[in-house]
Amino acid sequence: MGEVHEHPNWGTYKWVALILSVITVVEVWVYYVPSFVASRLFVPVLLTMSAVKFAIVVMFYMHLKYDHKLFRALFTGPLIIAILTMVILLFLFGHLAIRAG
Amino acid sequence: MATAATADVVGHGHPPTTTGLDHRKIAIWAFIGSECMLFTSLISTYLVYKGRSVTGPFPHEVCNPPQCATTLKPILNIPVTSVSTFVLLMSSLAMVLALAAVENKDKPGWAGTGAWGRALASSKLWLLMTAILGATFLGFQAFEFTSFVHEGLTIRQNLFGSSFFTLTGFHGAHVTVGVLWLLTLLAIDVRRGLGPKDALIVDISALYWHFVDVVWIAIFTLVYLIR
Amino acid sequence: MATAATAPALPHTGYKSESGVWSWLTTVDHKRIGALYLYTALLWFLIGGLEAMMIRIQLQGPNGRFVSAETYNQLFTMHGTTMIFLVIMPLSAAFFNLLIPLQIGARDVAFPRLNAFSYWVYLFGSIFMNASWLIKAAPDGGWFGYVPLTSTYSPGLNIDFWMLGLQILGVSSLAAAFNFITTVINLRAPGMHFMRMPIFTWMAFIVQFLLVLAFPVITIALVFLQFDRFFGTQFYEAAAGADPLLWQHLFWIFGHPEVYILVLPAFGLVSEILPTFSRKPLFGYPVMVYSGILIAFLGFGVWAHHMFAVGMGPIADTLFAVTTMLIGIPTGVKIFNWIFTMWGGDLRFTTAMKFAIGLVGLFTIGGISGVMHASPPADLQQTDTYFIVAHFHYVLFGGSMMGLFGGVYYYYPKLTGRMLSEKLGTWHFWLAFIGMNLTFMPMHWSGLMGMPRRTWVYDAGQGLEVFNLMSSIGAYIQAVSVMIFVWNLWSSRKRGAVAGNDPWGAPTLEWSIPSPPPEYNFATIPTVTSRYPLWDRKSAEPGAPAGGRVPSAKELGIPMPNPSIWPLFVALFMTFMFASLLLIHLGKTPFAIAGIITFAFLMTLSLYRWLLTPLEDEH
Amino acid sequence: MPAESRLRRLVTAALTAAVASLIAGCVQNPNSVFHHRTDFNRDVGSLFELLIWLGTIVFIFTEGMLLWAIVKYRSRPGKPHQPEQVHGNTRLEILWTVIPAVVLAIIAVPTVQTIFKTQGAARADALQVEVTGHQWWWEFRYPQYGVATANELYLPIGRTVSFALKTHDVIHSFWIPALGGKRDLVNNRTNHIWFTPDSTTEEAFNGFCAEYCGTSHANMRFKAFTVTSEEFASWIAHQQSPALVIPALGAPPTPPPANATKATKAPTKTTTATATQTQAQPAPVQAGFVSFARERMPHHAIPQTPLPPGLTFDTTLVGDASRGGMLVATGLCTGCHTIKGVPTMQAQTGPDLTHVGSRLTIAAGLFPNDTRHLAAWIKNSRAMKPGIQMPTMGKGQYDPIVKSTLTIGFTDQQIADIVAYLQALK
Ligand code: HEA
Ligand code: HEA
Ligand code: CUA
Ligand SMILES: [Cu+2]
Repeated sequence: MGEVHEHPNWGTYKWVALILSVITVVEVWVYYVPSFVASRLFVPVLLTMSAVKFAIVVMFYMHLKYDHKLFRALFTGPLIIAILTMVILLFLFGHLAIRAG
Repeated sequence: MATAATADVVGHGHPPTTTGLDHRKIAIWAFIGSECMLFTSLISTYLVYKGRSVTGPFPHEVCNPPQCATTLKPILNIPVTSVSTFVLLMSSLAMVLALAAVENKDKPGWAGTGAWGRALASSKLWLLMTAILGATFLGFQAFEFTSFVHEGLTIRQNLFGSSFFTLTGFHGAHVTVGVLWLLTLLAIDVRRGLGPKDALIVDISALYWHFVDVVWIAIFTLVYLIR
Repeated sequence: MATAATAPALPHTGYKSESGVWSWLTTVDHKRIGALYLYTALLWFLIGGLEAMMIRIQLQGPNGRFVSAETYNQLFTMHGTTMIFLVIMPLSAAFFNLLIPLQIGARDVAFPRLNAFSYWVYLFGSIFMNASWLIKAAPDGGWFGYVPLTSTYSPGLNIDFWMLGLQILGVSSLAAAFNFITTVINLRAPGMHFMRMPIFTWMAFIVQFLLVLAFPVITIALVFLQFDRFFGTQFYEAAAGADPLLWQHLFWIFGHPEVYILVLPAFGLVSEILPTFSRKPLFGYPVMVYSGILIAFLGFGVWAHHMFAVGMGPIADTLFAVTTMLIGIPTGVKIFNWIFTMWGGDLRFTTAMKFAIGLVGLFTIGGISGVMHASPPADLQQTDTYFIVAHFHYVLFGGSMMGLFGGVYYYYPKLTGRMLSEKLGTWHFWLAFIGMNLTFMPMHWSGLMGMPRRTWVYDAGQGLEVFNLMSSIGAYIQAVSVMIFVWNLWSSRKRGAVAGNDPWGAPTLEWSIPSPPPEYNFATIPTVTSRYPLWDRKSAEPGAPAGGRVPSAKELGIPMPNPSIWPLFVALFMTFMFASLLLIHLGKTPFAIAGIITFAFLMTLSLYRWLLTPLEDEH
Repeated sequence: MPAESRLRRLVTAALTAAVASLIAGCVQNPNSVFHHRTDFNRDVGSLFELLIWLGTIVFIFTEGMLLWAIVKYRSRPGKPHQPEQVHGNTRLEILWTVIPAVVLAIIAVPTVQTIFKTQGAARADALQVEVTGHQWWWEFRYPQYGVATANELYLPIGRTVSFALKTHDVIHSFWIPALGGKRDLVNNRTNHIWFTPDSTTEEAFNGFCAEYCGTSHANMRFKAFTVTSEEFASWIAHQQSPALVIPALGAPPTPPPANATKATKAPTKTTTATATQTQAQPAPVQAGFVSFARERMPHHAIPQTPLPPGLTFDTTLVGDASRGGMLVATGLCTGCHTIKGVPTMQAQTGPDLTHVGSRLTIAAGLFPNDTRHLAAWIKNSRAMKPGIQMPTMGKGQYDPIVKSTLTIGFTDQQIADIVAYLQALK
């Protein structure tokens, strides 16, 4: 009983792959820019970039964007709790600025 | 009213599921949700212990005597890991193509009739491709681990070693399971061919595979890039 | 072993055709699996209770010498671990199995064989953990096994049994949780949308998410411990700069949701019992649902209230104090809604009803002392004393156990087709009620008078004698009540009055079918039009007549899953695989590795056999 | 109706009585957390009492409502069996969401205030005490005075004392119910707690380890004495003074023997040789206050742990302090203990014995420090305190950890000598 939903196709997949690769390249590139690594933007920027990668893989490759909304609930609910837990833990261990470590 | 109206006439076959979705797909998503907490615990531990090791080697910092017997350079090998990360990303692309190929088996030429079109339509090709890329990633990891050990970082060496190897090891184990799963599917595909009616089982393995990929995206940033 | 013990206890008039031990080993029927859970858990309850009795004998007077310090530490560790992981959780699981499919109008759970697997893992895991008694190496690190005591400072096998045992049991809980989540989402009868779901199923549904999110965390915490103990990693090695609080945080991130895992099923049962015997619908059904969800969600943000004494600093203390107190609000809503369910009703005090009311009254006491703990400065004087022990027995015994006992009296007829004796039940209730208060109320005093918990002895002349004597006497009274309960279960299985479909005049679907239900549960899947179908059904057709012959699935042509032995084998080999690790500490590492590989192989083999045999015959 | 209201009044009465006795009963008990003897405990106490009273009100209210419903709405013959089918009442439900919220707010405010008050920094001139937890005894150091002692804590009345809490092995928890709430001793961390004792006269208090820490967790107790500042000064001065010294021990330390058997044999030889020549110097005459007066020890502070059956000692044996000193300073004891001024006694594993004679209890508050118990302790400490490191040393004694009977070891006479020496270490 496969459910029917308009599926992304090679066109989308291709672009997604491209974006993922580009972001990855940028991530690694900034890693090698000492001045940027030193700046306080470094961590937030990296986090945002990986968050974007994370999101588009989930939305397009795991086609959560097109699938039954139930699945969205099953995934995002736990994800939120997981992220909150990690943040609180890092706070408790005085790591909130991750670079402090 | 309660038991009066009959949903399906007494007997044959199963009633349709409440949501019309397949059990297994719901289960795998619940499982993935659970995995979020699993990896959260591992990653949090790594981050909590970041910079707490009393002796080297360290991920990003040099370790000088007396803290270490001899001067040890930062141990993480970003170039290599970047490549393996890219490999894993591409494996996800191959995976979605495999799924698309299976879903469209019954529409010959759906992807065009050219060589590329025929390639796109071959589920075997993409399943194999995904498995190979996954295996390549594992190869990189094996290389990384061995070189670390040679440079003096074992799982017993320090907090960094313990938490690093356990975290990436757990991820590696997930990839391994994924590769075996893909090979099983490939075997079935070769034996009797996978068609639209099998789309679901491929879909499920794909979801698992992409999740493992997504976890790596997080690890790559939090463990390798952020200093 | 437990199987053999329990098999004869059950008359399955519904389908005599398949009885006998083999049918129990291979069963995939959620009702039978529920029964297995029930009787196994009750067996462990006797053991856990026996451990409690020995604790109470030792503490009956000052400077007791009934057991040695080492034994005492094993006793309270195993008592706590047993009661939580081998009694309350599986008792709840018994009701999940028995009730969820019946209440949502399904013929079985989503994955029947996975369901069997969960049970067998639980059984083998529990036996494994208790096997430690036989070699006099029972776990002795306390039920939350703080490091470094359990890592660097406990060389023996004791902690290994505990650690591996919990790891195995975790697999069982997780497998079951995925199963029930899918079942509830996907097997509800037509018309039963979420807001028509029986409240027990709702609470069970919520608990499954708590399990799915809480267990991975302790799994990882235990993996670290395993690696430290077996492979020399440094996660909890203070000398390497590790922070023992990591374990505490990871454990309690699991541990606090766990306590709601323990109590929400009982809440669910009570929410079924009270309306039935008040002849009134549950007061504020939607609020009951939302408060359940809220409790579960908040439950993930309060864990550090178990750590107010470790010196987290004022900000963290404040944060967790506030979140903890907030949980009192949704819980309070439940309490008051229960009271108002009875308000204006026509109350019939059956045994089940007595236990349900007992929960409302006693849990409130435990909850209020809980709120007292929630205030860190005050908790500094309470933590790790008997005041805490009092709190959690009021919520665990007064809450969870009371609810589960009520559930047993309420659903035993559905499970076996026979009623439990109300007379014995009444005795059971009053002795348990009096006994538990006599046991746990004085503990508030002994705690505040300076009696730390987990102490093998307390000194004379410190004003603790009276309170401890009271506690011990109370415990003995409880023992009597439990024996009466056991006798009741045993004697009623044959002599109990025949129940019929709906002995209580209850509103929900499970009561529309024969007791015990036929293997297929519902000859025709009902269509649900309201929250209380059987009450709204104005004496329409009464379902299959009680006592009348129930047609078999074959006759009706209903496809049923085939029995399978493979889940049992997978569970067995998995347990052996974990057990092999013990050999490392016996200095036989090669054997350990050999064992792990062999059993991993056998496990995978059985797993493939399981996965490759279709669930049902083609039809 | 009368039935119900009577019932309700009854319950109410019973409960207020219960709560009253809860507080009262505890206040009378000198061990209890309501026996306030510090500013800290008074703050906590007032918060705690607020909690208790509010809790009681909630309790009476809730249970009262429950009982009322049970009694009033029980099924009765005359009564219609089909009650009105009420499904809920939003206004009511909002009501009992708001009321608890208010109650909790009333609790939360003072809670947070007290958190920040009790966890602020201690005043700079506070008395510093370093507490180190060991399985299963307490090490107390007064860094400002260079004093080290064990299991007995002296605190000047009226002066703020600030504890720095560390652990040597596993996690322990420092607790003196009447003086202050717990703080855990956690590896790789130093925790702090401070309070100001405000007893009116000298008092003795019981202390406990409140975090499960292994076999003898129950036996990890200690005593705290609050004394006047003069007495405290004199006590410190005394603690700083070196111990009773035996000249013959000025010699370079004999290396601690490797294992029990050799060790216990060694002294038996040496003593006979040296006993005659050496004469113990009389202990320096003690001016003023050296320890809390035994006779002033309150009943609840005097340990009553029974000796294990079969572990007897003939207290009529007279010991010779100097011979005992030789045994101590050349025997096993050197492996673990410190006695200031004795070169061979510098080990840190066990409690500092420099002034052990002036202590009121031994074995972490488990036994009174008298001849009978001290002798029994030397003879077979492991039988008296499960799991401890200190070995069984009495000849023919059964060692419950090694699980064997000692063929060689101290004779009762030698033990009497050792006891005489230790008791001389005033
Ligand atoms: C069934 C399990 C269960 C449940 C449901 C609870 C419920 C609660 N628990 Fe408990 N708890 C345990 C099991 C449970 N607990 C266990 C096992 C331990 C010990 C672990 C160990 O150390 O071994 C423990 C320990 C524990 C601690 C740590 C104490 C310490 O070690 O120092 C704390 C601290 O805040 C706490 C708080 C609470 C609170 C606030 C609730 C709340 O959920 C209670 C909410 C309920 C009510 C408040 C009553 C009903 C409400 C009303 C009638 C409305 C009006 C009420 C008010 C306005 C107050 N619990
Ligand atoms: C659901 C959980 C649960 C339940 C039901 C109970 C039930 C009981 N508990 Fe337990 N308890 C815990 C959970 C529970 N406990 C936990 C988590 C701890 C903390 C452990 C730790 O600190 O690590 C604890 C700790 C604990 C302590 C503190 C130990 C210490 O800190 O030193 C004490 C002390 O009295 C105690 C007593 C009791 C008693 C008397 C009962 C009674 O209600 C028991 C009633 C049951 C019986 C009396 C059964 C008797 C049966 C027979 C006599 C028949 C026997 C026959 C055969 C076996 C064939 N418990
Ligand atoms: Cu130290 Cu308990
Ligand atoms: Cu909690």
